[in-house]
Amino acid sequence: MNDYTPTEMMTISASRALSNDDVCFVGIGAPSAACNLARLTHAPDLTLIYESGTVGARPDVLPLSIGDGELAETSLTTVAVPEIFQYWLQGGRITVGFLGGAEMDRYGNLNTTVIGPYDSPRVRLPGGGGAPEIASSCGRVFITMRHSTRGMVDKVDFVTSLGFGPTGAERAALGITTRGPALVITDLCLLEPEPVTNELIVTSLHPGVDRGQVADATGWDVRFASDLGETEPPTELELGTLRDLQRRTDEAHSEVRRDGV
Amino acid sequence: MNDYTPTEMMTISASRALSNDDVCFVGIGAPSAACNLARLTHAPDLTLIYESGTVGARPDVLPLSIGDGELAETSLTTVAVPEIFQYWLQGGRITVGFLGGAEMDRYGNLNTTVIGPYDSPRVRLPGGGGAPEIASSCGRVFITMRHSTRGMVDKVDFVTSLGFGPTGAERAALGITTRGPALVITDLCLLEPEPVTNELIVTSLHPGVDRGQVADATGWDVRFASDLGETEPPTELELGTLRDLQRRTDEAHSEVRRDGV
Amino acid sequence: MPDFVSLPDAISATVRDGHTVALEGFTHLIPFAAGHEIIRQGRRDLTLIRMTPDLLYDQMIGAGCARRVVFSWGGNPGVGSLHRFRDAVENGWPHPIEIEEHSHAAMANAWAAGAAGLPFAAFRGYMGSSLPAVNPRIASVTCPFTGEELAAIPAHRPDVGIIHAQRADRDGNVLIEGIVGVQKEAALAAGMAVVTVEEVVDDLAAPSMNSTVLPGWAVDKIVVAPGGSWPSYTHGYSHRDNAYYKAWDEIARDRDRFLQWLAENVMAAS
Amino acid sequence: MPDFVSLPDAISATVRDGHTVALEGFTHLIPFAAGHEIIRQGRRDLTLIRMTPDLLYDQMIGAGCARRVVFSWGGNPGVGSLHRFRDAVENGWPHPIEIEEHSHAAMANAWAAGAAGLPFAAFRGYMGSSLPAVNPRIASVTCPFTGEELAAIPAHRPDVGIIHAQRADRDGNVLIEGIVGVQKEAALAAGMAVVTVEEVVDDLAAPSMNSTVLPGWAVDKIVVAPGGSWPSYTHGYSHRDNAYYKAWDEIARDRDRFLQWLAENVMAAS
Repeated sequence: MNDYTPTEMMTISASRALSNDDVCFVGIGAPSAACNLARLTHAPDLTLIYESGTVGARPDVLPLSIGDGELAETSLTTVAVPEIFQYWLQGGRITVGFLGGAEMDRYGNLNTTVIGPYDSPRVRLPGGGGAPEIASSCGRVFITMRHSTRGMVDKVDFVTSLGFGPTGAERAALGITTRGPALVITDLCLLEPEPVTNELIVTSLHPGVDRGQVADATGWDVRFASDLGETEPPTELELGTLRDLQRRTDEAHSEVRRDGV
Repeated sequence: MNDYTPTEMMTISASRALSNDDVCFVGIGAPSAACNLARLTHAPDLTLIYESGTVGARPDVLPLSIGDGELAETSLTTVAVPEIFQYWLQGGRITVGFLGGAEMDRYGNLNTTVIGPYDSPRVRLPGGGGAPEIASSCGRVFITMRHSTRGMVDKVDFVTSLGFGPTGAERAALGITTRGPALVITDLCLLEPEPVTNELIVTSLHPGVDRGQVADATGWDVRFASDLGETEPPTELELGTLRDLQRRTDEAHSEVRRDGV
Repeated sequence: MPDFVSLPDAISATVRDGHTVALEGFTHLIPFAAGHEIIRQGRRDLTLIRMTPDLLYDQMIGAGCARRVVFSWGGNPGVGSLHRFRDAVENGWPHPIEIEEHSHAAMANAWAAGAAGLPFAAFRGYMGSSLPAVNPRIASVTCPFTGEELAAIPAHRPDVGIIHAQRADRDGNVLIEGIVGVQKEAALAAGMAVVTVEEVVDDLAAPSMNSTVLPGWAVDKIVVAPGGSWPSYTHGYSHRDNAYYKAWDEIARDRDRFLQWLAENVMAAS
Repeated sequence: MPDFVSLPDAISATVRDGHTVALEGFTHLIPFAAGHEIIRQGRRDLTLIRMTPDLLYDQMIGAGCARRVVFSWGGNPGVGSLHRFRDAVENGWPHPIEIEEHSHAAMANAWAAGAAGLPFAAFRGYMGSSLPAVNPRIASVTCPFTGEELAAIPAHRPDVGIIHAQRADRDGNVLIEGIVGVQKEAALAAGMAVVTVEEVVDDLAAPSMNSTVLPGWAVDKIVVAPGGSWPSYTHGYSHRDNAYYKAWDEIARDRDRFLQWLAENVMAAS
C-alpha cells in the first residue's frame, strides 16, 4: 500500500501516538482527524475533550468547528466552558493536548498570534485560543504541522504557547512539571525532544522521505537521531477508516442545513 | 382574631416584610416559614433561594433541611453549591437574606459559633454556615429571633456574621455597601436601625406586648422609637395559610419514608 | 421579570455608543440577529468582548461598530482567517481598532469572575507566553499559602450582555441547552442582559432539574428571534450553516464585496 | 475505568489512618454506608472535611475516627445540635479534636479551587466576622487591578473523596442529579475518588446533554450500595428519613446510648 498522501501519513502517525487510556484535548483540523481515527481503530476508549465543553465526544463525522452540535449529541456530558478550563484542563486531568501553529522553533515554542511586530503585524493570526494553557497543563503535548521553512523557523516572532522555552531550559525553570512537546508529527517525519537539551530532533522519517528533504524544509539546522527510524506506512485499516471518516465529513459539511430558520 | 401564638406573630410579621420582587436567601426554621407564607399570600412571585442550590423553590411543605428533595422538585433549577455562593450570593443578586442566631447585640451582630471562649467553649453552636457572607452580600438582612436576655445580649461572645459592627460604625468602615440588618423580628416586637447610630430600636410592639416586657427580655438598655407603632395582628388569611402549611409539613415529616432502602 | 420587546427596541434601549458589549455563544447560539441590529442602528466606539470573535464580530468590525476588541481566538473555525478583523488590525480599515488579547482560559475565568461579582480572576496560565508582555491587563497574584504565583486578569463586566437561547417561558425564564459555553456567565456579568430566543412557551420543559436556566428576574430584555443564531445554530432548533461559514471567506476577503454584502444582507434586512 | 468493588474493599484500599477524607453530599446523597464502613474498619486520626458534618460525622467523631474536622455548619438540620461533635469539642470525648472552621462560601470556594487544581480560592467573604481571628487558614489577597482586599483560603485536596450518586454505567460513568451540592468538586479535588451508587445500569439515561456526569476515568472505585445514603436520600430512589434525623437527637445526647447504637447498628452490620 503506497497510495496515500503526506497529510494522510501525518494524521495516521499522530493517531498512533494516542493510547486507549489517554484523555485528549482536541483542536480542529488535523488533531481532530487523528484523535477520531485513533478512536475508530486501535484506541476505542480514547477520551476526547473539545474546549467547547464536550467531554467524551464520539462524533461520527469530524466537526468543522470545536462547537458543532454533533459533539454535544455524542458526548458523555457537555459542561460550561469555564468548567472545562478550570476543572478539566487546569485540574490536570488531560493526558495529551494537541497543538499546531503558524510557526514552531526547535524547542517546540509555537506562534499562532502574529507574523511581524505585535503592534503592527504583517499577518494577524487567530491568536492563542486554548493553546497557552494546553501547553502547560496537559501531561504531554503533541504538535502537528506541515513541514516547511515558513513554519519550522529558527526563531518564532511571538511565543503564543510555550514549548521548552527560547533556549530549551525555560520550561523547567518556570517550575512546570508537565512534559511539554513530546512529539511533533509533520507530513515528512517525526521529531522528539533530545534528552537534556530538549531540542527537537528527527527520530523517524516517513516512507520515501530522505534527510535532505527534511533539512531543506526546516528553518534551523535540524539534527537526526542516531537511531533514526522509518515510520510504518499506513495500514489498510488506518487508511480506509480515515478516508471513510473524511468522506462522511465532506458529505455532512456540504449540506446546507437551515432547518428551522 | 386573637387566638395566635407569639411565634405565629413573629413568622407572620417576617412574611409581611417581603415583597413580590424580592429574591430571598432562605435559612431553615422561622425564615423558611415566613418566606413560604409570603409566597402563599401577598407575594406569589417571591423568589426563594436555598443555599443547597435550589433557585426559585416553591415547596408545598416546609423542608426540614435546606436540601430536601421537595426543594429541587419544585425549583426553577438546581445548581451546584459553589455556583450558589459565587454567582448568586456574591454576585449580588439576592435582595433579602434571613438570619438568626443564638446571640444578637444592639447593632445586629450575630453569634452562631460559640458561647464562651472559642478554644474552650461552654456551648459549641453549629457555626456560621452561609451567614458570614449572607450578612455582607444580600441587599438587606432580616433577622428573626426569640426575644430573651439570653439571646438579645449586650455583647456577643463571637461575631459570626457582621451587623453594623461592635460600635455600629464598622460596617461602613469596611466599605460594605449593602444595607445590613434592616429589620429584626422577634416574638414581641420589631426593631429597626436608628439612622446615624445604627442602633436597633423598637419600632413596633406586637399586640398585647408592652414596653416593660420588651425591656425585661432585652440584654441591653433597649430604646423605643418616638413613633412606636403596634403591629397589625395576623389576618385570618395569614393565620389560616400558615397553619395549613405547618399541618402539611408536620404530616409530611412524621412519615417514615424509606422507599428503596 | 424582563420586558418582552422587539429586537430593534431591545437594542436601542440597551446599547449606546461607547458601551462595552458582549455577544457571546461558543460556536453554538451566537446571537447574529442581535449583532446585525446593532450594525443597523449604527452604534460606534463599542468595546466588543467575545472569546471567539467569529463571523459576527468580523461583520461588526467591518461595519465600523468597534473601537476595541477583547478576545482569545479570532478565526473562522475550520476555514481560516477573519478578513475584516485582520484588515482592521493590519491596515486600520475601516478605522484602527485596539485589541486586548487573552487566552481562552483567561477569558473563561474572566467571565466566571464577572458573574461572581469579583474584580479579578486568578488561574494558572500564560506560563512562558509572550502575551503578558503585550497585554497590560494580565497581572499576577501570589498564593498566600504556597507562594505560587498565578496569572490574574480583570473580570469581564460589560454594560450589555447579549445571548441567544432555545426558549423562554412567559415569566421570562430562559433555557439554555447543549454547548452552553459562557452564556450564563455573560448574562450574569453584564449590567443589562438581553436574550434572543427561538420561541416563548407556556412550559419551559427543561429536561432536568439541573438544566441551565436563567431566571427571568436576572434578565432585562427578551426578544423572540427565531433563527436568531443563524449561521450559527440552536441545538434542537437548527443546524450550523457550515456552507455560510465557508462562503464567508470569499465575501470578507474583499472590502467592496463585504460592503455590498452588508448593504444587501444587513442594512436592507430587518 | 474505575474498579467495581465491594464497600469493604473500596474503603480498605483507599482510606488509611491519618488521611484527609471528605464524605460530601449537601443534605442529599450523604454517603452514610461508606462512613459506617470507615467506622467498622477502625480508621483513626482522620482529618474529616465536610461543609455540614451532619449525623454522619457526628457518628464518626463519636466512634473515634476523627483527629480534625474541617467544616462550616455543624448541626442536625431542622432539629438541633450534633451532640457527639459537641461532646468532642466541649469535653474532649472520646478524645479531643481539632476544628478548622469556615463559612459555607469559603468551603464551596475551597472545593471549586481543589477541583480546579488551584492552591487557593479568593472570594469576598468573612467581612467583619471573628472567624479569621480564630482560623489561621483564612488569609487575604489583594486584587492587582482595583486594590480590593479579598478573603483567601487553601483549596481542599483530600486524600480520598467519597460521594454517593444515583447510578453508574458499566464503564463507571456516574450520574448525579437533583441537589448536586459539591459532590463533583469533592470527587475531582481528591487524590482518590470513591463513589457509592444505587445501581449499575447498561445505559446511564442522563436526562440532559448537560447532566452532571463524572466520567469513569475520573473515578477510582465504584461500589454498588443501594440505600447507601440513608437516612439522607437519593433523589429518584429514596426519601430523606426525617424521623431518623429527629430520633438521632435523643440517641446522640447520651454516650452510653450512642455506644449501644453504634454497636448494634454499625459494628454489627456490614
